[in-house]
Amino acid sequence: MRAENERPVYMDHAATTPVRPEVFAAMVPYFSRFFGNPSSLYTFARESREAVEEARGRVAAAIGAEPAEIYFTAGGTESDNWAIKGASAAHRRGGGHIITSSVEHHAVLHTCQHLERQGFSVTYLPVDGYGRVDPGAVADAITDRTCLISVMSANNEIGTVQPVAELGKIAREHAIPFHTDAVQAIGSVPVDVDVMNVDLLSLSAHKFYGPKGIGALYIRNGTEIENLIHGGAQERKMRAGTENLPGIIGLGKAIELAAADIEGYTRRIGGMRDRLLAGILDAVPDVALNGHPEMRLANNLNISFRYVEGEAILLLLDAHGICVSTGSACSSGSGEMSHVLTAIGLAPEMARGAVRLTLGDANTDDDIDYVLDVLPRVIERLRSISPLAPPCGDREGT
Amino acid sequence: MRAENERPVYMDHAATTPVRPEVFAAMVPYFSRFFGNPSSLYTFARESREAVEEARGRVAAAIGAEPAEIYFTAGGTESDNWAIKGASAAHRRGGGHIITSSVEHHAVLHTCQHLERQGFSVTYLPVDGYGRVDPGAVADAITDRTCLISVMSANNEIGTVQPVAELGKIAREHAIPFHTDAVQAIGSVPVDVDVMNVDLLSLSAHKFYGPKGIGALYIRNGTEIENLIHGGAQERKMRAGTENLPGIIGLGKAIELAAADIEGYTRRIGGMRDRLLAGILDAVPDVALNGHPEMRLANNLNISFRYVEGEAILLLLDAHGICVSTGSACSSGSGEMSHVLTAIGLAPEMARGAVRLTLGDANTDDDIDYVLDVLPRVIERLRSISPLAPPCGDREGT
Amino acid sequence: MYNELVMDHMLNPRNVGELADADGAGEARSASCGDVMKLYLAIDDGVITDVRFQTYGCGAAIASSSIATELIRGKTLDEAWYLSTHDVVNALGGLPEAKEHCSVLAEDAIRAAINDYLARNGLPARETAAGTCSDCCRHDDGSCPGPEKR
Amino acid sequence: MYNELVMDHMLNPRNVGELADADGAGEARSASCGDVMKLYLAIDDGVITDVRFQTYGCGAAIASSSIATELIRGKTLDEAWYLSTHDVVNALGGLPEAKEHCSVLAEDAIRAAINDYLARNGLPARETAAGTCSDCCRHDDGSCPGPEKR
Ligand SMILES: Cc1ncc(COP(=O)(O)O)c(C=O)c1O
Ligand SMILES: Cc1ncc(COP(=O)(O)O)c(C=O)c1O
Repeated sequence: MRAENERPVYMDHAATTPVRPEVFAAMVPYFSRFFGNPSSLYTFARESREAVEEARGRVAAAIGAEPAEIYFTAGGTESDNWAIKGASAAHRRGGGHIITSSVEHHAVLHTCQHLERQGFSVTYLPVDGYGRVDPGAVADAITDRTCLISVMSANNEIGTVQPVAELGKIAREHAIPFHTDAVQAIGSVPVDVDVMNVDLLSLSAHKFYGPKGIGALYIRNGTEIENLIHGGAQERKMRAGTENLPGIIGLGKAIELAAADIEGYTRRIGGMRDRLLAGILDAVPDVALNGHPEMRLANNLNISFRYVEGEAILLLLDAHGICVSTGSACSSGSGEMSHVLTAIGLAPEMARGAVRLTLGDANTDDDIDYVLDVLPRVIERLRSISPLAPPCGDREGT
Repeated sequence: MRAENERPVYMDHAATTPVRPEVFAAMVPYFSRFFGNPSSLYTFARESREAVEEARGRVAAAIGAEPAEIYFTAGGTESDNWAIKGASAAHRRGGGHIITSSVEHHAVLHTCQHLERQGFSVTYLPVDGYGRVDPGAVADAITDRTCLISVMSANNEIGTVQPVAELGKIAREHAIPFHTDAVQAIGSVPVDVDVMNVDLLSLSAHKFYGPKGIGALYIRNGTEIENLIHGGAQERKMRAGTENLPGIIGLGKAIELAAADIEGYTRRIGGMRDRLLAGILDAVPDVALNGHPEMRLANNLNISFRYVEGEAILLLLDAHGICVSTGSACSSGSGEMSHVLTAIGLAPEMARGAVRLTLGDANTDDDIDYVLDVLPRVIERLRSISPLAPPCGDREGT
Repeated sequence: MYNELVMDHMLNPRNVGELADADGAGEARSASCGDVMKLYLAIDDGVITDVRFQTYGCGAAIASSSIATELIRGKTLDEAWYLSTHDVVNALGGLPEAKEHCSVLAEDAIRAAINDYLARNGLPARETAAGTCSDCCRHDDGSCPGPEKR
Repeated sequence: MYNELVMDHMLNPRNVGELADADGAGEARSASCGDVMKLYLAIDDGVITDVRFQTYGCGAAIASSSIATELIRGKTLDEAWYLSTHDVVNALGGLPEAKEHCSVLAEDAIRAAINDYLARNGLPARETAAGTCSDCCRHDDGSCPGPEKR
């Protein structure tokens, strides 16, 4: 076992990432030195104002938008809430109908459920065994009351990338605003609001080595949307509240870095990821990869280990200093089964044995070796306790 | 005139404050080192989780609450929105009626106006010439449909402190939830949720030398409130979104420091403030102090200069490196007249000549001397351009 | 999220395995989350002299199983029967609220194994029907009256 | 928020004061925000030879007043009459949108001063009624047709 004081092997980059040193360095001056309120008129606040606009430009550039289409929020969740509540209220026709998928993040799903209680109806589209939404199903679900379509760019649990451009095209043909939760996609897949045909796009800095507590909502020019947070005139009267200055600077820097190196990053991370997967498949019997074999985020592995339970795996790996998650970090500890794994049709015993390993900057080839050493032993150990696992000799592959 | 490279004389602490060095130092480890998602189960995230709970404890201790009654938000505006929308929805009786004051921050006023569009009725209580709400008027305004009373602890423009404890007592007698926006009060006046009889209290870190983009809502145990932001299970399922870890740590540290030294701070700042006021009254004719002479925040001066316009004063002071504001920072640049100065009955020409100077840590006795040197000359200069000002010889006091 | 004792029982569960010549064996399944526990008892003169278990489930389920085996070893069948989930949770020094239901598994498995022993010996099964502690706790309504009030 | 030229005119306004022996003087008030401008013209043979102003108002109002006096000095009365708020804003290199209305003040004061001059000389006043640029711009609907279309 590794020494207590060694750094953990962090394989939960989909939950959150460390702030990159360059990003942190860019933020530092704005806490105590150039701390002026960007809305203030004096020259001292000009530094703040200009830095905010520069960051806005960086976010816009990273996703192919205009700076005036970027609005800063407190994170992916607020962006999702704003997009869905704000656009569906502004575009409501009759009772109001929203189309989304059954594999969305809770920030989307719980918001939709809230709107159901307010009188909206919501179609939660099924997905195939890989977690993909069928564009044909979206087209079929559209009614003349449909006021918003929201489908994520890439899934946070199983990494499946959705055919967003196709979905957006259908939405556009029906003149229905289209939102995508791109929180997991930024930095891992090219994101361009025009190519993707999206009108609204959510992103969150801490998923791509920026700070926590800051995100943005892209709102295409001309897309009607009601405010979510009322108050002062910040963000062109669309999102009230004193600007999170260092956060905004950090978001701008982080997205610039992330967008500049998608290819290099995914090659690096994807290479390690592939070796990790091959090693696990090789060493551990009775496992299955969840999600799409190719159309998935380069950093994501979601693997079901039959006969054992995910949380138990997580805890034993943690005892070896390895950080992974079961399902999304948010639902950890709730004991509920992942709605995503259920949606892709996983049998309960496979869904419960799922573990997510998401790689990133923090990882090295040594980490892969280390996990490939520890993980098979952990699974073996838990299976030896499990009443479901066949006795050793009977198992496939051993 | 001062040299270009000298630091500005910052007298706009009500708009925002610099992060204190101790606060920044407390935050630093949580950006890139202990960056774990507090909702994650592994040991590495325990540091995050414990730090969040420690910060929650500090916020609670500073306002006499239980840690379980503190919920972190993205700032004062979100807290105000949540308190008002969430509590009035949960307590709605019939059409729903809200009582607030006419001098609230826009985060409260615009939220109430939004609720009016949703079918609520709102009573905006008048204030006296000092900006104080009459507790009797609150009692009279209560109907059997009243579902929330919201009155700020201290005003951001004129610094007037409200009789919150009395108002809260009335609300309690009628079993109506009572919210106070204490964004300007924390650190300047003692805040205790039991003494003040409040059920909901908003605060924002960047007003007391903490970081921007983080705040909290105190929700008294048993107070019903609907969620504002839907999604993951963070903050005991009450406020979704990955926790703003460094922000939370910074808020905890800042409020601890602020609450520990209210007396020393207000003595220090109040002393400078009083000298500044006396000096201005002495040197400049035709001026008036807005707000209450005693029941005001120790850092606040709001002064009307007859015959000249506030923005012009602001710009000329800025040219001398002095940062002040007209009305609240948020409405700066909008050209609208301050609703607060209108509510206290100021004649338009006096309201338009108002300038807010708010002192804080950044200020020294030298700053006071400097402003007392520059400000009278700036006023004299603008009056010499003004068609309203009587020729020099005719003016009172000269 | 778990305390050290729970983690210790999770990482180093006691009494894991099967008893080839068990005097009683029982299995419990949680309908809600799919946890499974198998329990094997060696019984001599109404006293549990040895015990083994196998559990499929989360950390709380494994730790509850492990500590439950420690709690009933050396106990009479009567004492073991009335071991409640509260006893298990208390012995572990507490479980997160969302995880408390996992400890019901051990209680159920113990009762199943005891009834298996009784059946093997031609004795009537004990009642585990509604109204017992096991049930009220499974329903998480916090209304467990404790054994003395049953 | 203001550009450097605006700031310069704000901090160092040109042609401030009164003309004791003005040939025409006019005052304009903004109903919406209370700004006041007084303008004094010296006119020789239909040409503005000297000009002074006093303004009560925000930075944009003072800067607009200042640059407007520069723009009309040496101009004929006709040219000065048709100086639009657009010309003033353009000459300043732009104003924040919320502040554009402040420049209307200068246009109004110029017209008032010219009409005062005409009245003093027994000439009929020019029309400033609805439909002129001054009005459409004051109403902020962006529909100003420009002088050539009037
Ligand atoms: C796909 C997706 N959407 C939304 C969110 C919410 O973002 P945040 O936690 O920054 O509010 C997350 C992550 O938590 C996510 O993975
Ligand atoms: C009294 C008052 N309430 C609410 C706010 C809003 O706080 P924030 O800007 O942190 O959202 C402010 C300051 O802007 C304020 O002064």
